[in-house]
Amino acid sequence: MSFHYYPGCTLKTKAKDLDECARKSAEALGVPLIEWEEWQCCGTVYPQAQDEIATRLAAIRALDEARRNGSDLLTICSACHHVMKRINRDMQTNEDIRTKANNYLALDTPYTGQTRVVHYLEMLRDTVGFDELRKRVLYPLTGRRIGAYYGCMLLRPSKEMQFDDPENPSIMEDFLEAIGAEPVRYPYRNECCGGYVALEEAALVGELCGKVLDSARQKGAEALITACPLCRYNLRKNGSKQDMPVYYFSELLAEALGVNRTNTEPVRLEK
Amino acid sequence: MSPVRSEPAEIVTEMSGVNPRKCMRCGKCSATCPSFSKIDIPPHRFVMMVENGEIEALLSSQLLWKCLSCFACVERCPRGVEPSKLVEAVRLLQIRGQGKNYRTPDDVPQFVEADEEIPQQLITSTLRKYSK
Amino acid sequence: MPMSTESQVQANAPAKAPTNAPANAPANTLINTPGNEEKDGKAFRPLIVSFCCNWCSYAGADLAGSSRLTYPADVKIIRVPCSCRINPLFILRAFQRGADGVIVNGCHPGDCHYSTGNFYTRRRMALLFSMLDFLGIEKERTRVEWVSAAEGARFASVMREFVEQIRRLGENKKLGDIRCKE
Amino acid sequence: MLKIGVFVCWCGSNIAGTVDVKAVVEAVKAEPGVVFSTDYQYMCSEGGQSAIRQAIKEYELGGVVICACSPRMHETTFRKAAEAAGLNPYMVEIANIREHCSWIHKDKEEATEKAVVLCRAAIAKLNLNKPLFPGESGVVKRALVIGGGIAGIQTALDIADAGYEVDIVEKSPTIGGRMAQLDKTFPTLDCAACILTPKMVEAAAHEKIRLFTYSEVEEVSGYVGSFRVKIRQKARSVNRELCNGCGECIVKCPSKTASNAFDEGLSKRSAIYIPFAQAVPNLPVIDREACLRFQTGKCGLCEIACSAKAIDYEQEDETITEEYGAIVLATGYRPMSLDRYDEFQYSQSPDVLTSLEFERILNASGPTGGSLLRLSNGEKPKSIVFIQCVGSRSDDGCGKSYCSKICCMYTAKQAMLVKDKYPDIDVTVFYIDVRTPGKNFDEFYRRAAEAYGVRYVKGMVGKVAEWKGRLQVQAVDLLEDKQLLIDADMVVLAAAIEPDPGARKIGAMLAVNMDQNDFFTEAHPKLRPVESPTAGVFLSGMCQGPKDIPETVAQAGAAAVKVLGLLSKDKLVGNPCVAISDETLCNGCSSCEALCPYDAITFEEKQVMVQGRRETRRVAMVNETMCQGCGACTVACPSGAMDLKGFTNRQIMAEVDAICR
Repeated sequence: MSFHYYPGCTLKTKAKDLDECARKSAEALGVPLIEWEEWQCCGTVYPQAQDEIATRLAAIRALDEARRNGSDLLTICSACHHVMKRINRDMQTNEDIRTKANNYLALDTPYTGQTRVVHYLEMLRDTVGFDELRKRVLYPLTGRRIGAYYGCMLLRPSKEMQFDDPENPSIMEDFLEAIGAEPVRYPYRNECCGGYVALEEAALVGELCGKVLDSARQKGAEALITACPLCRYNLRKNGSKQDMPVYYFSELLAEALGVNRTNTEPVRLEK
Repeated sequence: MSPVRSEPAEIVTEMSGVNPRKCMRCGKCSATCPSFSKIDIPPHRFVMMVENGEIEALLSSQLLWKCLSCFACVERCPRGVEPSKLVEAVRLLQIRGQGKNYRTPDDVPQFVEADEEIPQQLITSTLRKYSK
Repeated sequence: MPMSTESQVQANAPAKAPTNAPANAPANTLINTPGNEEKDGKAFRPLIVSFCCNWCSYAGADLAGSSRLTYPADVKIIRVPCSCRINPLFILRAFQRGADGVIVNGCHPGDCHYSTGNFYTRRRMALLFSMLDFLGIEKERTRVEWVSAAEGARFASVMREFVEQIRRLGENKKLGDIRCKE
Repeated sequence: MLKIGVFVCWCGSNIAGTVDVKAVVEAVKAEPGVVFSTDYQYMCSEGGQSAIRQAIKEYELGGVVICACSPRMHETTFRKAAEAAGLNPYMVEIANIREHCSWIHKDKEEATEKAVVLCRAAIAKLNLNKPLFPGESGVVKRALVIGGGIAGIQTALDIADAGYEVDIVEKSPTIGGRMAQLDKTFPTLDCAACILTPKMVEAAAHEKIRLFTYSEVEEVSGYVGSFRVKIRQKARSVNRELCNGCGECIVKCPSKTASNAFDEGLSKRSAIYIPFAQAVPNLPVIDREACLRFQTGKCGLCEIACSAKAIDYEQEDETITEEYGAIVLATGYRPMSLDRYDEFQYSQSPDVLTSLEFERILNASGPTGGSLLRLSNGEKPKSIVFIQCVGSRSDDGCGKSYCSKICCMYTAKQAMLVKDKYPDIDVTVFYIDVRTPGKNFDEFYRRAAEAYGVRYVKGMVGKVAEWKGRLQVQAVDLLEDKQLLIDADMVVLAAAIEPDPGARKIGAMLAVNMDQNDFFTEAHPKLRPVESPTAGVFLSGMCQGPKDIPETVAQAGAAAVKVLGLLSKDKLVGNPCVAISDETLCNGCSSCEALCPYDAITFEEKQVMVQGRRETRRVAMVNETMCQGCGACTVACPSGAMDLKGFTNRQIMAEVDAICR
């Protein structure tokens, strides 16, 4: 089964690691990712107002393209996933938005939310299977105590995202276990890093990230993983004092599968 | 939309699709809000003020620019009120006005110069949230 | 409401959008509503027969009353012990005698006072409604709704909505038997 | 032609305010059969009823139409009035011009017009009415109570004290229910066990009461006055005749890791166990899931330990069938699962507890022996936070829409108990509203705040997080518009209550409806609060709605009174509105027999006169005691032979015609 791969803006620039590791790993796992040449930025934030139509269109184009190819849309970036999933749901359930968006796009067949939006982690869990993944791991991250940082976008609002338990998620922990690491659960893993307010309120973001990092450290994490470039930026920027490296989950996946470097020796990611 | 201009409070509830009357004043949104220390009007009061039609006062609220859209209030509200949608609607009401953008593309260079590690996502979301 | 979902789904399915339609055109605008024109200076008032089972919907209607929840006076209620007492012939008779809409109300599936009565109703009415088109009568003139004894508000809103639906459809001219007219 | 009288009620201004009653009286005078029509201020009053009686005699009426409130309200009243004047009570028809007309319409002209139509429909139907004569059936002088909590125990005791036999079916191994788990009770701080256990013992010792513990109702058939109930007594693996309750088996049992439900899973118990010290009956039970003997075949220590030779691994479930005249549902409640409220870290921190779990911690027989300790580290807490309304008053898709009613009071109680024993512990209660309607309730809550120094903060908690070995509670103070961060050692969540999930199956067996929250519905929310819509089935306790112990006990008594009223009768008058088959039309197809939910229809070979010729035919026969009058068969009958008395095809058609005139 192939996926219609939607990388999103940041994965092609500042978050190349997230993208490359994810692709190489997918290849190693035998999951073909087909990237649409003409994808556009999803808009990074979900337009919550019902009368915002134009800001939804880029996402709908990508969703429609996936439908044409008859495949599921695969996302990695938390923000992209959030936007795609919710706009897709709007197209399924909000008649007003659906009608207006379709009127505007004038597609051959109106788009009514037929595409399934799948996050890379969901693909690992449901298509590959964590048990299968465990078997494919060549360089398990044995002994590494790693905390998963979910942030907001993947989980909330849970009624729409349907990703995991919004208050006690486990998919990333299960993933960490599958690649041999020791997952560290800590209570602030689903609290906000400060997001886009980083430019306005550096102090607030520092405070919020500090709490996340401190909470993870208290529970014994030596590193964090995340799926969101913005979360990672915020955590890294405010985490230098904390001595807590923050990786993309795909980096660790690639490491475990042995596809991140040309040589086959596992490389300890530097702290 | 009808040609007759509705009351601002009506516009806000229509845009957001939120019924502020469902609020039972438990304050869980304010209890959970990560930006609480930086805002003048806490989310529960914001919802009440929409219900009371006090939109004018909300247009100048700091909450419009400090809300993180983290959806913690949406997720945890026991009444399904979705306060963040009301905040977004009022924010749009403000920035849709001429010359009311909080940030513009002209601000971008200064951000990028300050820190070249800034991910695209951050700039795009800032502009999406703060300008029209 | 298994009965009505089918027709609702159809109504909600986005028609192929005309490409020149303005982006802000209201969705699903109803064009040509024949019943809406005023007759003799008076707006069309439909005649609606509402069958209610004694245990749930009739009690629900009572609760709507004691809660003072209004719905149009066009609705006239007939009490039956169970919705499964409603012979499809009663419904046809009503249309024949000039009713513009007939609504059948029963307990929620699984909550029937007689355990299984409303399941029979559901099947019987599905058959009847599928035949109505054949008889030349819009099947939107009929409906099955489940209203419990605790759902006074729901009873009133279902009635309001149904009356509105029949108002839009206009007068039932198809099956009205002229011999039945005074 | 039937002579009909029409009586239009004003109901004070309830009807007369919106309906022109005089106009209705005039409008129906020309209807077929109407010989008399009048109006009256309150038809249901003695004056109104006597007016009906008088008119029946004076005008030799054969039937009356009362235009008044819902027949669910006063049909019986008017039928009795008519009967007193010598009329068959089923010659009364009600036109509901209050609930279905005057109360929902505002325009007087419109409402009057509708009232006339409704009245006409009733007249049209009445013209086709036939006098009906209900059958009679006997009453089995024994009641069944399903559920052995305080509600079930009290109902059973009240019935038994009046001299009737009662059986209690309880699914767990002991009676006592939730109340047995409690430490103290509000607002008096009585010890729950001290007031409950005497009642448990009394029930067990009562000569009129039989206990079926560790038992479940499996099947119910029959009807009011004679229900047949199949009860499955699950195998305890302990012979109840031989066991002397010494407890030696429990001491010797090597499997001690099963979750102890009595302690809400906070402690472990052995595979063979007695739920708690005062359990009734004081009889152990083997949990076969946990027992090594049953799981591996290799044990038998309890058998060796038992000097009474009471252990019986071969014991099997037993099924008993018993007859009852009345059934009381007392199936109780449980706290709802808080899986969906993990912002409070309930499933992630051992120091976050539900109130019922906390009750066990406070209890001397609980997992900590009554010492207030943190389950994470066994230390004494310095600060405890209570959060009210967790899952109650919700509209978020995972909680309950209702107020659970008891939480405000038990939270005040628990806060007070903590402060009473350990004044140095900081106790904070987060509330949205404090709801204390009840005798001495608000005083109790104020005492917690004033005399004991419990800190009440109006506002909700947004997040609880483990922080440096303690719990950080992030909350809001709504009166100060402040966000608070409180370091706590324990957090207690007042979880919403919900009806016991087993109630659904039992409700379905008895055709008792549940509301959208799975509470059983009453026959009337105000006037028949302890009767279910099914005749002969009554409601007691939490299964009907949230209530505290005094209310439960009061309702239990009320349910018992209703049962006694039923059991004291020798004969029950049935419902004459039952199906009837016209044997000359019946073609013997059996369509009706197949769908009758009560097996009330049978077929017989019978000599039938058809067009003057005698023929033997297979025809449907209706058992009038078993038929409940739903009418499903009437529609299924292809030849139109089946009809329903009181709601005949012609009567309903006449109503349709009258409305569509």
